Amino acid sequence: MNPLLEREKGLLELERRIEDLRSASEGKRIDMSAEIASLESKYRQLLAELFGSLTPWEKVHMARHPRRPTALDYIAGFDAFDELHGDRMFRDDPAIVGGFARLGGHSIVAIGQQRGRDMKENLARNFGMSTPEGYRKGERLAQLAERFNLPLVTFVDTKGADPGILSEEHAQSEAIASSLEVFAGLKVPTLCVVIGEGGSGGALALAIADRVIMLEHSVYSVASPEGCAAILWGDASKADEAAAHLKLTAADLRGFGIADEVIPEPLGGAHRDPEGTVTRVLDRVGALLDILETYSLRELLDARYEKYRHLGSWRDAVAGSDGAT
Amino acid sequence: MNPLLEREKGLLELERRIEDLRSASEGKRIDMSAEIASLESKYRQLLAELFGSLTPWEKVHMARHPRRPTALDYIAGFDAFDELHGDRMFRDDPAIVGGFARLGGHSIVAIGQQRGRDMKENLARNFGMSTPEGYRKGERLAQLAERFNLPLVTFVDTKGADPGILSEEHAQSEAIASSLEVFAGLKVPTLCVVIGEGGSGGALALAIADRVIMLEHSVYSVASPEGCAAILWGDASKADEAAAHLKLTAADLRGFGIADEVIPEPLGGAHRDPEGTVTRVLDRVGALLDILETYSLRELLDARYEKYRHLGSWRDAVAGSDGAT
Amino acid sequence: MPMADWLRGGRNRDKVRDDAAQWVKCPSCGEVLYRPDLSANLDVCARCSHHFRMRAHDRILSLVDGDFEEIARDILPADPLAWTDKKSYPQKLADDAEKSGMDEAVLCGFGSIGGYDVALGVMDFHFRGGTMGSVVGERLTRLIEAATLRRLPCTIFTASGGARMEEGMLALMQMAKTTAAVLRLKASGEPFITVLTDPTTGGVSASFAFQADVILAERNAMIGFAGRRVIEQTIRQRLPDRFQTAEFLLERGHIDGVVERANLKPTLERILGYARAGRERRKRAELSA
Amino acid sequence: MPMADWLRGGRNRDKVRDDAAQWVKCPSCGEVLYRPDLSANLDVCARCSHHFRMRAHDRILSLVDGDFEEIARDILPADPLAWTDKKSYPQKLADDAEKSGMDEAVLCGFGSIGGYDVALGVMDFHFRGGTMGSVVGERLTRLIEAATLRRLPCTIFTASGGARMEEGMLALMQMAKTTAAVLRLKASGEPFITVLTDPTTGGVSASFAFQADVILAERNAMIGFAGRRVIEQTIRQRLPDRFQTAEFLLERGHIDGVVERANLKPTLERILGYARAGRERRKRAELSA
Ligand SMILES: [Zn+2]
Ligand SMILES: [Zn+2]
Repeated sequence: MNPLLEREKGLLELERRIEDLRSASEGKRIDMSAEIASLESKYRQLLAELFGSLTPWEKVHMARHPRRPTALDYIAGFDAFDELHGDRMFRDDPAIVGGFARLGGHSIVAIGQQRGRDMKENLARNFGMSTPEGYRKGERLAQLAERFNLPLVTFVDTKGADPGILSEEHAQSEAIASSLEVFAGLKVPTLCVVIGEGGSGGALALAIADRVIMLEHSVYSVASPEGCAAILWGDASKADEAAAHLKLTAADLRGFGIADEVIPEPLGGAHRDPEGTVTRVLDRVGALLDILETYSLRELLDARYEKYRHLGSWRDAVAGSDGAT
Repeated sequence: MNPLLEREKGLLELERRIEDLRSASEGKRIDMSAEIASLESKYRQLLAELFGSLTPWEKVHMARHPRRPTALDYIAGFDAFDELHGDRMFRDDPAIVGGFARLGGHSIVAIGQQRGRDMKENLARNFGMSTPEGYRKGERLAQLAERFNLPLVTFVDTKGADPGILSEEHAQSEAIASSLEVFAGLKVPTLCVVIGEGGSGGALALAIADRVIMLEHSVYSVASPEGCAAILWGDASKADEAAAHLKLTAADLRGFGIADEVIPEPLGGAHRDPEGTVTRVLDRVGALLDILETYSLRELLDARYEKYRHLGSWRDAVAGSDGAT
Repeated sequence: MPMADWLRGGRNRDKVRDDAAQWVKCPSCGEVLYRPDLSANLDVCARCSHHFRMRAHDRILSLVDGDFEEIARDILPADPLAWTDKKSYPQKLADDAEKSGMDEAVLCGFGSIGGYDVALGVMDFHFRGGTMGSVVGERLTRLIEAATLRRLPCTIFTASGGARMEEGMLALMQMAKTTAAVLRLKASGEPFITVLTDPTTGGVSASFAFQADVILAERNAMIGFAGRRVIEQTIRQRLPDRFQTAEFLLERGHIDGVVERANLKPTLERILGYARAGRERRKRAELSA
Repeated sequence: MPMADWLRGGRNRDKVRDDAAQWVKCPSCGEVLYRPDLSANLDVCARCSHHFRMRAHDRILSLVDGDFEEIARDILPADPLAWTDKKSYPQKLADDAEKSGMDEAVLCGFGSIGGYDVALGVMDFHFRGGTMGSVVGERLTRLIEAATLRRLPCTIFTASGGARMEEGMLALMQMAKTTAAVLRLKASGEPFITVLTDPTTGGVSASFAFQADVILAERNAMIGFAGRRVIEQTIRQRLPDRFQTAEFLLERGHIDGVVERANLKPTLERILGYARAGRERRKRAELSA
């Protein structure tokens, strides 16, 4: 279970008491405003204590919080959405959703990695872990954006690509590799929002974009902390340590130049104000689309190339200088 | 069983007797040349009687003859062949073979529909009936020809696309439709040889080409005669009648402008002289590649479009004239 | 062509139908339906939502805003193979024309849907089972070429038993011909949308039906390459009822969506809206270049 | 760089190996092999044909005709995350350099194979398990870009445990960087060929390894996205031995062919020959246009 749920119990208890007092004072016309104010102040204090500064590992849990808004929650915030399905060959992977959408004056194609909002949906959507069919569906929808000449917006939220037997048999490597190619060369503006967990190549498959934005408590990592700990130290329980090493927070990613900007979340996380978070994200998406539309396609493609071209860090033994980033 | 095999029994018997006489006369130095000549004359006479004029239904059997040269027999005649495999996703369909090849001065990509040369191979190759994975493999190899900027040569020999449950589940329609698109637009010279049976959309998937040549006794049909009889008359046993109706012989196809030329076969069919037939076909393929190489890509693509654009037959009620072909 | 004149073509056909019973039994739920009510409900059973096969004229009337500019209507079938079995091919054509009020298995033209100009082709299963011969191929090719020229999106409603046997290989070649035209449409940047209706099989499903950018299907439509009977004969067992239905294909990822007939027009309008937005982006880019 | 100088780099590395035992046991058949014999046989067991993991220098020497013009050799690893666990990342790098004679997990440069000029990148599992960090990504990107500029086909031998943890997201981004470069190579019309050697997984298999026009694999190489152990933990059962082998992938249609190491050079030469033929066709077309 997500450890943040335990930590939130005190908050929920306070919320309930405030709510009780409110309804009591309303119904009986007794003035309880002082008591309410006091509890509210306590609540804010507790919130700040609990969530004022999160460790990287706590951020991972925040990114995985079961009540955190998912791709479909953001998609529901669009002015219109017409879902499209399938890879045209084998399956309609429910871990990837997508379709045409409208956001203010922009008609776009949207693609999201969709985990479940409860256990049943998690099972149906394979916890947001795509099979090759899912990546091929995403690739097809990205190409559809190009065919319709519409910008592409993706929402990234996955622990990683599905590590099952069937996925290997259906060429998971090829599916991701091919998706990277399509996204790197797509002849329309592209924008990626990391809304939860950006897990490794399975996230990157939908995340090469002209602009990458991250929610404050989302994470984006070369491997899951558990996976990294298992690989390096043969001990997945050292995930907290790995999380600290991996530099996977939105602030880290902004520092590397991988994320172009970070969107703040309410204290305690996006799920404390889902509607507000969705609105804030979509407003920013709209504004960034406005900006991207001022560039020519040539400018976009050149800038996209240059952006990824310079990511990395190395020493140049001859020049004696350090490499990019 | 193929009824031609029955008919060939008398021929085989004569062949054996001629061979016996030959070895007898060689070994014992007795002159049997008169007897041999007489038998040979009888043989030629019988051959002409049996195969001098074939009905369309007999041609279908000739096209399906178990000893008729298959795609791999032609491919073996190339100066080099480097086989490539797979659709990059699911399977390496053995009903489609292909790879790089050299033929004289030409480096090419070759793709063939491969049925079995015996029951075991027939089972392994699904009697030459491709699954969607096979068409996707063919499509990939065609695109590889474009990537390497090499002409493409295909050998068509299939009863039709595989009609199984899995093929439907894996989107047989989409696989063929997509293959047609790729072949219609391929930016290299393309050449198709119908070497046996060209069955319906399953054949067409590899048969859109700048030049289509047919072996004299190959057939190419909108549906198998059995299928046509079943569809129209609910009785597959009337296949002979359907074959006569369908206009499926090489000569018919030449008449329609669908086949550009017809390569003669030895009396009695290609399998009476497989090496000679392969040589004749490949010589012609080489010569046609020489010709295709004199055109610019623009000319090729325009001509390819025009060729298929004008296939069909209709009345124009206003113009009062008949349509093309 | 003004819609009024064009409708008259429809009315002639209706007269043919007037002689038939005004009541029709739903093959799905058994409800007996009054034909005018059924027509008013887009040929959908009011009780169980069974989608009857729709006639091309009715389909077009249900979709386009005003006039429909029919093209290629003078392209009529010939008899290239001089085909005769129980009947001659020309006789089969004449009989179907009489029964269906169609002169071939497709109607093609230009109209607007919810204000969006579009090239529209509609196949009709009532004429020769919607089979594709030279006329279907030629009319659709002219439609697709005209869409390319006029820079309009193209939408085709499919309904087909496959290639038309009586035109032999010339029928098969219509797959190649339409494919070549689709390729040029796509190269021009115009979207291509198909709506697969019951049934869509064989040479039509294996060519333009599955070459579209967006592929929708009507609920419960039977869609596949090989016919159900062919497969059953091959595997010697009965297939499940859902096999090859639109819903089955959706799960398998073959199509973008399954749509109730009542939602088809608004769905198409929204997709054409996205297409127009994309075109406007292109125009802006061309202007600023 | 002249081959003689370059070999000296190799010899230094050999000295490191001199200290080790001159005998090595085949992990497949148990045969004890004399190292110089094993090297002469391209690191293939003479008894059972087991393919030992080959060092990048040896691979290049086994392929190129004469000189090898190494590029990007001055690009060396940094420590962007200031990573330390049991050891610091710089210490891990130094230790691996000492053991392997490599300064990073890939060698890149230009040479000719059977007379065909080619851009050649060779990964080496002996340095950090062939993991891809910034240097692997940067060197390969420079190679691919240079191939595009010089209009040469590009061949990459992969051997990788995936992305390098100690460089975090900067390592993951090398997948995007190399992809972008591959895309430009392809747009220029130059062929891209990969040879997957044991093992090829994770971020390397899911990027350039599977983006090639022609993908070959060495016999019995382990190739996959997820590691075998990860999958076994997920499904809680042992996988069959053949799972994720080159032969398994061939059956599944993922790769073009499986090649014995002894046949690799002639196979590559033939493919480069086809590439040259295609290039000559292009030149002729450009001349006559
Ligand atoms: Zn009903
Ligand atoms: Zn051994």
